[in-house]
Amino acid sequence: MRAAIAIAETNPRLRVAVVSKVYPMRSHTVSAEGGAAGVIAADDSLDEHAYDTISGGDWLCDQDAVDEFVKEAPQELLRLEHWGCPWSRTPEGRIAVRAFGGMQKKRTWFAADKTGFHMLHTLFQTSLKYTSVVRYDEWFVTKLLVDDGRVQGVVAIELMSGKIQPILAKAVILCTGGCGRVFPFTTNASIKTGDGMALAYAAGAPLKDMEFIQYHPTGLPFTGILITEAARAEGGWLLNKDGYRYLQDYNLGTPEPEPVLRSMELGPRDRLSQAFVKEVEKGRAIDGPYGAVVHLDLRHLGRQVIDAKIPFVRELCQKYQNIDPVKELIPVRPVIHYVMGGVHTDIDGATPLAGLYAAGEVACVSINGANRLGSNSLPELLVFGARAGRAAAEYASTQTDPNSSLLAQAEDERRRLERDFLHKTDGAERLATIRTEMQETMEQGAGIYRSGEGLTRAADRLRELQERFRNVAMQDSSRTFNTELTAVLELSFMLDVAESIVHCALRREESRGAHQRTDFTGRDDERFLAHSLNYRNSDGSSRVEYLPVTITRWLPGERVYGR
Amino acid sequence: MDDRITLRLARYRPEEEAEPTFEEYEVPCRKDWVVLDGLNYIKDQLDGTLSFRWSCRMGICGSCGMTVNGEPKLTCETFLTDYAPGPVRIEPLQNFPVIRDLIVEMTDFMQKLTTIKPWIVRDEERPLAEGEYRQTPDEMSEYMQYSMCINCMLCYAACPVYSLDPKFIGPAAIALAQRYNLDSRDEGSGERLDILSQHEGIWACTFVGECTEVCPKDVDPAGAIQRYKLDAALTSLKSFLLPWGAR
Amino acid sequence: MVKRTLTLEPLLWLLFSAGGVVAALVIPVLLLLFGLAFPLGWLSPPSHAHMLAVLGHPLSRVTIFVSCTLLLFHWAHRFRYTLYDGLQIKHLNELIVLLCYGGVLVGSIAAGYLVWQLP
Amino acid sequence: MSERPTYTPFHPRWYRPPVSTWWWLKRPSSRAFILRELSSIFVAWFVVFFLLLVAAVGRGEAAYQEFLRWATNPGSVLINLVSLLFVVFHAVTWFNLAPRAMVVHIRGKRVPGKLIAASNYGAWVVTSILVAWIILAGSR
Ligand SMILES: Cc1cc2nc3c(=O)[nH]c(=O)nc-3n(C[C@H](O)[C@H](O)[C@H](O)COP(=O)(O)OP(=O)(O)OC[C@H]3O[C@@H](n4cnc5c(N)ncnc54)[C@H](O)[C@@H]3O)c2cc1C
Ligand code: SF4
Ligand code: F3S
Ligand code: FES
Repeated sequence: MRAAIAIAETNPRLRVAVVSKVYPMRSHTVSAEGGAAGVIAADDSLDEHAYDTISGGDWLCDQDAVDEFVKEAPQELLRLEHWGCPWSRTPEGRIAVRAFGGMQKKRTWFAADKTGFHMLHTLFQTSLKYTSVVRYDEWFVTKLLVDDGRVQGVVAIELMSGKIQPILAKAVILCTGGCGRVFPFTTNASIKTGDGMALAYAAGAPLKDMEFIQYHPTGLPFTGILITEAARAEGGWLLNKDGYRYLQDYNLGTPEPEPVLRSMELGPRDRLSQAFVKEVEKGRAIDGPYGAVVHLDLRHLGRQVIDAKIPFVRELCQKYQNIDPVKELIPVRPVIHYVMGGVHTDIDGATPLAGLYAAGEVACVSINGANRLGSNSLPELLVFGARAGRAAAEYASTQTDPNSSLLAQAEDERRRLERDFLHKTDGAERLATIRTEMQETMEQGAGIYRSGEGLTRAADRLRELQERFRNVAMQDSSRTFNTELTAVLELSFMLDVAESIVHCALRREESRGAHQRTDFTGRDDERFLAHSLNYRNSDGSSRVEYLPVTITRWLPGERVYGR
Repeated sequence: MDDRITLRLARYRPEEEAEPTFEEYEVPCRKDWVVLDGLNYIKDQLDGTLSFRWSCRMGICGSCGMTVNGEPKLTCETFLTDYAPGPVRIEPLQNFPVIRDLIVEMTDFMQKLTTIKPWIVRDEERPLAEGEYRQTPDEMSEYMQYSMCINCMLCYAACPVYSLDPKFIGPAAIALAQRYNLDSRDEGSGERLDILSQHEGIWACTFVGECTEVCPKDVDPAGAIQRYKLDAALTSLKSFLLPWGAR
Repeated sequence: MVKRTLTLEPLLWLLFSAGGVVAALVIPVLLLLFGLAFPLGWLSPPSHAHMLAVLGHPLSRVTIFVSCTLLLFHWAHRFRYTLYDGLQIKHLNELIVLLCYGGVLVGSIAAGYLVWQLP
Repeated sequence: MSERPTYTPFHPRWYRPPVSTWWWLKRPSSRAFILRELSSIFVAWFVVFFLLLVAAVGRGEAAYQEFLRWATNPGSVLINLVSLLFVVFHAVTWFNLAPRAMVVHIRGKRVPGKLIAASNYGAWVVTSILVAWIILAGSR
């Protein structure tokens, strides 16, 4: 959405098509709770934000990108304020900021604990103002059209009617979000199936740093609903079975009654999730009906703080877990939350493939490195969405109209979809079974801790699942809102993305940020201070290359928290 | 733990039938399963052709609204056990055309939403360099409630006026107009009033109050509309009495 | 500047609301007294002279006239929408409007005449 | 100018369920709504009844006594009883809903809805007592 507005503002004569498989205000950004980071407080500085981001990302961030990011983030957040976003305020009416995991200063802008919701609705509603933005709501993109070495449009299914149609364009920006759904237990919505990554990969653009998958330390068991980091920022504690704040055993500082920045519960997400696994191994977690959990304790905050600062947390607990955090402990466990990697782009959102841009979670500009800090993702969407929009607008203004040979390509794609899925009568594999097996494979092989052996096994299983996918059975041949068709396409995207994750993880023989190998426990800056780039070869196999990290000011150091 | 419950689902396959029919499925009824889990179980295990919308399954994206035993509900926060021993009747949202099975057509709302100008209208935009607009928490609380709308359409499904007259702009759109009207940063209330004071706008609402009843986010559209009526009536009274006055 | 479309709807709604307030505030007690308490002998009714004095006071005359008119507006507005919604007969709009607001007119004139002729 | 964002012009066969005339019987809350709307009829009846009273008073002692006698017939008592119930229902819903339409600020602070409703009820009691007192002052 941010990109679309940027284009409309840069060049009102360009026509913008916003294609989304759900109504835009249903996109997953709507779920983001905690907040968006941008330097505004008087005692804060851009350098500190940059440093936190880089060290949080275990020095895998491109520092030029981070610099640009921290500089533009407050601007973008402010622009959103001018568009009406209801940021929470101080009593004097200025923007209020809160603490967030891994940040040394309070710099996270928030709109109670529905930040993403308010941001998305503000963006969406503001975009209605621009007449040059044409929306294709509930259109599902199945393929990028590439001709002459540049991307010139997409093929999409209009879900309501089942029409399969090309949408030609001088430039395409992917903003399709993450791929949490390749794992069984995730905070991500059902729409986050890595479509954009798979589309770009299939079209020949490389995927970057796919092995870095973030677990969020506090998800509700079973549903995977996220309890925002803000709950800890406001002073929540993590307790094990003995009611002990176990994080103090993992080099994360000493317990204080008040929350201390970059310490204990406000440490970075990768460390907290890893501590959980160790705690389970020591047998100090609590057994629940859906596996081991620890407790999040908010009781000491009192009803007033909870209702004023994190009302949504209370609402979610009451609605989905039948628990009132004012009086009770909340069972939580780590849950797949975010993918740091994505389509490789430069600082303007451009991919190596001409005409293709990407922004948001689907992209990897590389500001998140090996571990994203909470509340950096929302401003990332804004900053790089806007940049990609501007860059794409400029590019598009210089291009000629898409050539007609693309129509033949689109026609092929339509035939493929009809032959392989819509009119398919044979096939024996159940769609849901393959999906479940893929998710289990990923959790076992590419979870919080990984090993070469486990990853190899996972890679084999995925290969096998790809084979079985060919034999999937289709029951629904209707054209009208065929959700089985979208589910099967999403599964095919997810299988590709899953393979990419496993391949990259297998190659990276070190432990860094969210990628922890039991067989290579240390960080290896000699060999792996580099981004992995996963390409698809013309024969369909995949190849991983490495690209050095851009380092401008901060040399890699040790990540220290709690001191 | 593994009790079972029967779901009676409205099915509509536009290519084959002229009217919806009902089909029954039996699904596990677990303590922490919501209606949506039941539907997904059917789609994954029993019948892949069943179509419905969902996404976040945490009550924030607004896509999973359906009619459960006659009441409009978000199915991701409606527990199966509350309906035990069943059967549970699940239909698409009322008052909308049905596209297929449990999916309704809602472009009507999307168009209405655009007409009420749900964005900040300023005579003069403030440059970014001048920083934020000041807005105290009290000023903010004026409109906050109305900004919580997730566009789930439950209120439209519940509103009798909308069912009788689809031209009625409807609760959520009016509440959103109010959200911007009451925002101290906005200067567009005059423009919006012209749209909303048409007959299909606020005056068509008879304050049934159902919309507020069913709203999962406590937006209170009924209150918003009432408030709007009062403001609008006074404004137009003023301009009636002093036609040459302001504007 | 945009010209404000002038409709009667806001005015009617204000009259309806005012009538609603009057209805809520005074009808219950009056009905209780004249409709039930006096006829059923719970209380003894006031003398004619007193009633004449109460009703004949210039202030009461105005109040009664205004109240009756507002009440009728309240009725007309609600009844009109009840007919629209309950019976789905919006297409008879003209007839309904005639019936409702005609009723208001007749009723107000009657009320005006009656308070006027009070000795 | 380019056209407004348009939606797909393609219309598959949609199904629009008909609305029954008796929709308001289906749900308890809509039944309550219809009852509230119907109270308006009784408001109208009250106006008629009250004007009859005024007319009777205007025509003199005899007519007034005649009116009082007429009011004791069971039909009129019944109508008045029903009317009373409806109007009280109207009053209660009206007062409860009022705070939603009226937002009152006193010194920049928003007055809580409960307080507004309470003051409405207060006003109700006061007017009722006042009216009753004026009328009953003359009863023997
Ligand atoms: C529960 C939760 C809480 C979070 N909290 C925070 C937080 O506090 N702070 C923070 O900074 N970050 C947070 N995040 C992360 C952040 O919300 C996400 O990274 C971000 O919203 C991703 O946005 P996006 O625009 O890239 O993608 P999305 O918002 O997911 O949008 C993707 C869009 O692409 C469309 N699309 C996808 N595939 C296709 C296709 N094949 N065809 C057509 N359209 C398609 C979708 O319909 C959708 O509109 C949170 C995430 C979650 C899950
Ligand atoms: S007002 Fe409430 S019921 Fe209506 S769409 Fe918004 S959230 Fe849903
Ligand atoms: S239900 Fe409908 S009539 Fe008005 S109060 Fe709500 S919009
Ligand atoms: S699935 Fe998002 S609101 Fe229910």
